[in-house]
Amino acid sequence: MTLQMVGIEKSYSGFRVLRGVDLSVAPGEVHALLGPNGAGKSTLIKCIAGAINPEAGSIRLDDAPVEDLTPTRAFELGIAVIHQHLSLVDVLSVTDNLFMGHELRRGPLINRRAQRRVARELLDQFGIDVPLDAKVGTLPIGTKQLLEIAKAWHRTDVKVIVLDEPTASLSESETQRLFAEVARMKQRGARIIYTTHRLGEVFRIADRVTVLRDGMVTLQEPVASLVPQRLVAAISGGNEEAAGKRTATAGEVVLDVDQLAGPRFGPVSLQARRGEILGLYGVLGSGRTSLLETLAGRFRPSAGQVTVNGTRVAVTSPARVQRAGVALVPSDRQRQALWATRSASDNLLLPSFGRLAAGALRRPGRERGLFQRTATALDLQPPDARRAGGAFSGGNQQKLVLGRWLARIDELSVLLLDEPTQGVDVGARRKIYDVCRELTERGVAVVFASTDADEVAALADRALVIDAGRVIAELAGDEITEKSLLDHAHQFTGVTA
Amino acid sequence: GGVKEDTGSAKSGSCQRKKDKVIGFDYPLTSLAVYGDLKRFAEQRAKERGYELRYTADDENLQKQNANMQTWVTQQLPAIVSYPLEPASMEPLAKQARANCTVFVSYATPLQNEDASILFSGLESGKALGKAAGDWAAKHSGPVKVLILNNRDLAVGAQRDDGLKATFPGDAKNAEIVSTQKAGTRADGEQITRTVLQAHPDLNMVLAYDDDVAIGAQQAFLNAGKAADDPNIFIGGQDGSKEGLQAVQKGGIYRVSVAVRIRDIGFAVTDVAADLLEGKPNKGVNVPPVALTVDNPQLKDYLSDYS
Amino acid sequence: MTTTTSTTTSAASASAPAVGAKRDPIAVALRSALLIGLVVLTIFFTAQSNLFLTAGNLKNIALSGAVLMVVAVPQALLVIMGVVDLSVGSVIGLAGVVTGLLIVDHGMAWQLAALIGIAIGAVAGLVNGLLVAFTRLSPIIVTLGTLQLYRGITQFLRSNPPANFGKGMQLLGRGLYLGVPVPVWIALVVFIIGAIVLYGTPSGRYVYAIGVNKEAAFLSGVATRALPLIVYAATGAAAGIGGVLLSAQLDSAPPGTLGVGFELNVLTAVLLGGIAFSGGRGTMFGVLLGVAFLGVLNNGMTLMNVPYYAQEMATGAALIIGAGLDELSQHSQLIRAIGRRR
Amino acid sequence: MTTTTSTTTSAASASAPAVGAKRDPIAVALRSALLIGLVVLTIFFTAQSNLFLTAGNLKNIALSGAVLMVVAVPQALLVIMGVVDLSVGSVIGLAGVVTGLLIVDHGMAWQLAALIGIAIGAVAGLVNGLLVAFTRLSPIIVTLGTLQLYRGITQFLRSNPPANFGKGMQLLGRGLYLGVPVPVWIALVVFIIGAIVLYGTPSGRYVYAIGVNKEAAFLSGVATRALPLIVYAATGAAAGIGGVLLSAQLDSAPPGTLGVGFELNVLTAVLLGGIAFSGGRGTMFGVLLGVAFLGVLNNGMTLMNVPYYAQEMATGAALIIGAGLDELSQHSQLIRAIGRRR
Ligand SMILES: Nc1ncnc2c1ncn2[C@@H]1O[C@H](COP(=O)(O)OP(=O)(O)OP(=O)(O)O)[C@@H](O)[C@H]1O
Ligand SMILES: Nc1ncnc2c1ncn2[C@@H]1O[C@H](COP(=O)(O)OP(=O)(O)OP(=O)(O)O)[C@@H](O)[C@H]1O
Ligand SMILES: [Mg+2]
Ligand SMILES: [Mg+2]
Repeated sequence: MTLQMVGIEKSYSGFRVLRGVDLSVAPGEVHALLGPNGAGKSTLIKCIAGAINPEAGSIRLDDAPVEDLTPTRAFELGIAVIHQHLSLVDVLSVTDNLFMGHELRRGPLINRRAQRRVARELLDQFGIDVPLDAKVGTLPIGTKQLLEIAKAWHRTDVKVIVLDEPTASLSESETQRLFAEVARMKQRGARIIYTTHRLGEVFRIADRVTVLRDGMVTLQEPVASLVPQRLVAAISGGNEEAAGKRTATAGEVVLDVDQLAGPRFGPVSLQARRGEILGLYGVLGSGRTSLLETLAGRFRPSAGQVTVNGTRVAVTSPARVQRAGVALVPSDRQRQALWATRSASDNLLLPSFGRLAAGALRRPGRERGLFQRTATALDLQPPDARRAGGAFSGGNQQKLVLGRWLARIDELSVLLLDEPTQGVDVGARRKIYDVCRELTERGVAVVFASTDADEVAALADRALVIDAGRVIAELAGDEITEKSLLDHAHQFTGVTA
Repeated sequence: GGVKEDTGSAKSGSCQRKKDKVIGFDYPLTSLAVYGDLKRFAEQRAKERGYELRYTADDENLQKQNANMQTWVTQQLPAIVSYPLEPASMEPLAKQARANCTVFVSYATPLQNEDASILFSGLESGKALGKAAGDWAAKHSGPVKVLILNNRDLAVGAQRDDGLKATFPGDAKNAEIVSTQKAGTRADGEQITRTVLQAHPDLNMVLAYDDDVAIGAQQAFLNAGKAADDPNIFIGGQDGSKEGLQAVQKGGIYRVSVAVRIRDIGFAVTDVAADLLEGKPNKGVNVPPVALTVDNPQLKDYLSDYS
Repeated sequence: MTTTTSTTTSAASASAPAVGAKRDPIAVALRSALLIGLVVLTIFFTAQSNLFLTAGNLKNIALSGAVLMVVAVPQALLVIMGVVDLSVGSVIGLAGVVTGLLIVDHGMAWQLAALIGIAIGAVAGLVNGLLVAFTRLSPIIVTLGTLQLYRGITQFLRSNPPANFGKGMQLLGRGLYLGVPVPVWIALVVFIIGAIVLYGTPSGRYVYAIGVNKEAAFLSGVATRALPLIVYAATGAAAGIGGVLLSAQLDSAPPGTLGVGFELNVLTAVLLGGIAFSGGRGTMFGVLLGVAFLGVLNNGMTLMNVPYYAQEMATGAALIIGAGLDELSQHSQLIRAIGRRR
Repeated sequence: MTTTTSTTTSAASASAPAVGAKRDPIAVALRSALLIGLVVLTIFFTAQSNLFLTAGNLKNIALSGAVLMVVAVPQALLVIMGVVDLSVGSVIGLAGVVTGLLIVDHGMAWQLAALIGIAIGAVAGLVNGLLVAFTRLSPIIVTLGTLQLYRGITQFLRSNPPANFGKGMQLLGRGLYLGVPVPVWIALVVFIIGAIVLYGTPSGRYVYAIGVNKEAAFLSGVATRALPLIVYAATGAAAGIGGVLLSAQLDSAPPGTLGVGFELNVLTAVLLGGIAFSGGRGTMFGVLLGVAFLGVLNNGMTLMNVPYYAQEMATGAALIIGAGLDELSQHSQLIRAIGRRR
């Protein structure tokens, strides 16, 4: 009476992503599926969801073979999947999205009344505070993530629940609520597969762990018998380095933001110094993204001033702000940063092409040189300039986006990063932290926003807690701990941590 | 400096005409109802004389016609009969063709570079329609409200329109042109006439650039509930297409179609080219447009061509 | 806790309705600047010609727009799904000519002939749908191809127009029922069906889902191939109906010209009505507005006897302005505020 | 359009090598099934008519494709950027008629008149660009609007075609330089410029970046408004050149018909050449193939004396097959394997 997968294999254009994976999950078990970026976790999950068909191997549910799976068939079998990349439809309402593909009907028509009733209950269950008729496109990403989860929850006979990095954009309080729901489903005997890059969570909810590397199982054990170090080693392949130390010392102020206000935030005043890493911590929807994106020139501020290196900057467009030495690594990689079908070279060098060109013409030699240097500095895997951006794993995609500004470090004064390690594995995360440190050593001020208190504690030299679009607390040095951040952030939200 | 005129592939004077009995007939308005009949007559005569006819697919498109004619010129067809959508654009091609020893017969409009032409004057056709309409209006006691449906995008349409303007309304003092619109198809004719009928419920004359458009206009009157033989209504078309003539024959509101004898033209397409190929002198033909009304004895002859 | 949440929620929901919730026609009307543009246009033409706002002329406008509406409704669904059918003009021609030649050459009863014509339209649409759904070809190039293919077949079938279809077809084309032309009734029925499909059935939600994010729709279990296929077939059938109606109106079916260029009219009406060519956005009410706008513009200018070149200029300018107005109503705070106030 | 982003497509495109990497022309050729289709077509026509593969006929094909090429090159850049200009046919008409009437009615030197015509084309393109870049209007509806607007203006300027432009224009239209028609030389130059822009300059990278992900391009500092604006103006200028060349070739400029329907030819060539209407994908070599395919098809069928309805059917079918071949070459393992082997 389990979910069993045996010998699953899958290749993409000759590249073997899954090489015979075995996995079984018993009723009432939470099974953590771990592994570095590109290990094949999402691919395996897509096989269970019926989104793709494996080339070899078999899936059995309750001892019955499952063949020719499609998303609809999977749903009928009681397999609920929350995919890593959101499957919500922006222009439709919350209710429409919750029931997409499996509407409650009255004859051929949608039974809207019943749908609204069930939707209301679901939203309350997950504590999602949005109007049922709101268009999903207008909601913050964290809320979308919760909706995505609720969408899989609206039926009672779920036998298998698969969650592919559900907490990547959730804050602590939402994560707790999710875990409570997971525990409830566990009680009911569901088989739960759970993927995450936040290893702490594994010890909070998982019963067993499977680690994938390069499409093969490298570790499969009950959590009880596991120590964190072994887990990290299994995921990173053993070559894990210690976290870098804070080395650079803060210099003069390079970024001076004075009473800046914009969409959904402000007024905000803050300063960032040369060689300093400034962390912005807050709950979902606290306005960090809007603040960073406004600083980067995406929105026009409604009030306030921005001064970079002592000169006032008219925040009118990203190009303008970049000329002043301020650049952004946005939070939504797929939508705001990546050219999935273009080469790694294009992705990495796009802002540099103009500078590398001689007159109007490109200089391929120089481009290759810069690509190689940057790719090496970032440890891009594989360091193939011609590979399409979308074909890289999440962590390496993030390196491409970050590398875009690393390649222009000579002109860079301030680097803004929004959720820099979202969906990024342990190894890549470390690399990104290292690059941030390196940047500070070369005199750049780094400002990053994160929903992960751990991350802020690990990386920031100074931290600002943001709530409702304003700075509500400032912490420095040793004050920055996970606990202090959570305390400050939740003090005003009324949710007990 | 280095740019030279393109005289076609062969040097002038040194070419040799092919011996094949092939005539190219380039007719760009393939969607017109008369095209089928025209082709039939040309084919009939070609069969009698042992010739093969070739056709183009110009899609009423000037550039396509140009490209297709250029292809034929290069191909050195022994003879080409072409209906130029735009006369000036055909001149250089006709010149090249003749330099290539191709017999070039112009259709519908005279060219400078031609061996002969098959003419049925658009101007005269328009004039004849104008005159027939004017005569009817003069005999008509009440006021005559006129809708003109022209199509000046085509050279022949512009000629017909010019002709019409030259003779209409003329002396018919009771005729008033209430609307002039462009219409190229039967559907245009119906739609525009319907709307103008709304503005002028007393509209009682439509003069159309061709029979297709006029048939659309007639349909609009019928759709508006007018009697098929309402004595107060005059619809006139041009071409002498089968449907146009049949409509005239019914003796209803479709009172005139200015016709050229499609049979004569069809025969001429083959005959003029074939004569010239065979060395017989032929200056071409000029088929006169005739305004055919129900009581015109020629109507039956013209119609019999189609049976 | 639960109670407070839901109160705030419902309060908020009143001010930000979602697409699906926009069905209240008056709210939509108030939010639509294009509608205001249409009203202005109507007032202008009424001032220019006292014939404009008469029952007869309105009937005339409705009749002119009827076939456009019939085809625009399923086309709108296609465009919302992110695909398009450019072959509708040729399908109109094909269906009309087939119907006509069955009646005229084969002496078939007009009802049967019309049904066969419509069925052939559906088949033509199905072919489009198969080509689009089961290959990765661009819908534009596929239907540009069939646009020519179907026209060629039509002209191959008959070179002269079949004509004189008899009483039944005449009544179909221009008969009145309760004082309203039959084609207008048909257009109304098609419109209502379209609106029910789009707003009342799960398939309507899938249409949006496919248009916005086909991958997401697929993962949610939506039939991302079958649904476009069905709507293509429906579009073909609608074009078939259009072809039958048009040839009934003309009492003849010219193979070379029936429906030529119609695809552009349909596309114009649909886009003007605020349906995004990139898919995922649009309303049925918008389609209605688009069709009405074009009909009024055309009719008014003919009534005013505007010369054809000026008509072309005005149509072009009106298209851009109309689309601009529609865009405005999607984004302007002002107009949204007016919409909220009621 | 979002259609192409089906599940399977996004999967495949992720693993395909990036477009920019495909620059090696021989590799491109080998990977292109459309090229193979073109070769097959050529062999077929050569077998059918011994005239097909003669210097004179090849010259004809090139001449008939020259203007198409001139306009297709900048149009391809627009389509890769995710926008489009449907007004090119009318801009051709406008520029040709203006040039013609300046020569004929005002006795202007043809060189100056041609320059003014081209400049007017550029202005018309700039207007399109401004409307598209600075409003949120769909490029399709904007340029459908200007398609009519510009045609109306053209017909307002002159109702009868200006004609007989004299020796200079004649040589421009059909004169030979080194045995090759002047318009073909111009098309070649435009093609080379287009290829250099797309592959040799940073702007070429921006063109792709805007087409694939405009938001990401904007955030990375690309001028996401100015660049489309410039390419629109360039497209207008190219259509202006096309208008001048066409009227030179025709030695007349009929206001109602010059360039009518040209936008569809251009779009067909561009899409056939594998440029995705949804933007972000395509090559200059593909444009060349698309133009050549259409030219060969048309010419060969005329040589073979195919009846007009059969030509329409064949063109339609060939379009779909051609697009299918191109699609195949983008995705087929087989063809990729061949490409890799060398
Ligand atoms: N109601 C809204 N309407 C339009 N855009 C919004 C809305 N809410 C958020 N966004 C935008 O969506 C993106 C992501 O939203 P998100 O909630 O992450 O940002 P935020 O509100 O700044 O919260 P956080 O502090 O968690 O980053 C940002 O670009 C933000 O500007
Ligand atoms: N559609 C696809 N086409 C080609 N390659 C793909 C495709 N999807 C995934 N891959 C490749 O398959 C490998 C496994 O990807 P997968 O998304 O399963 O990894 P993952 O373990 O989920 O990584 P992450 O932790 O970043 O989510 C990666 O190398 C990825 O580049
Ligand atoms: Mg994954
Ligand atoms: Mg955020």
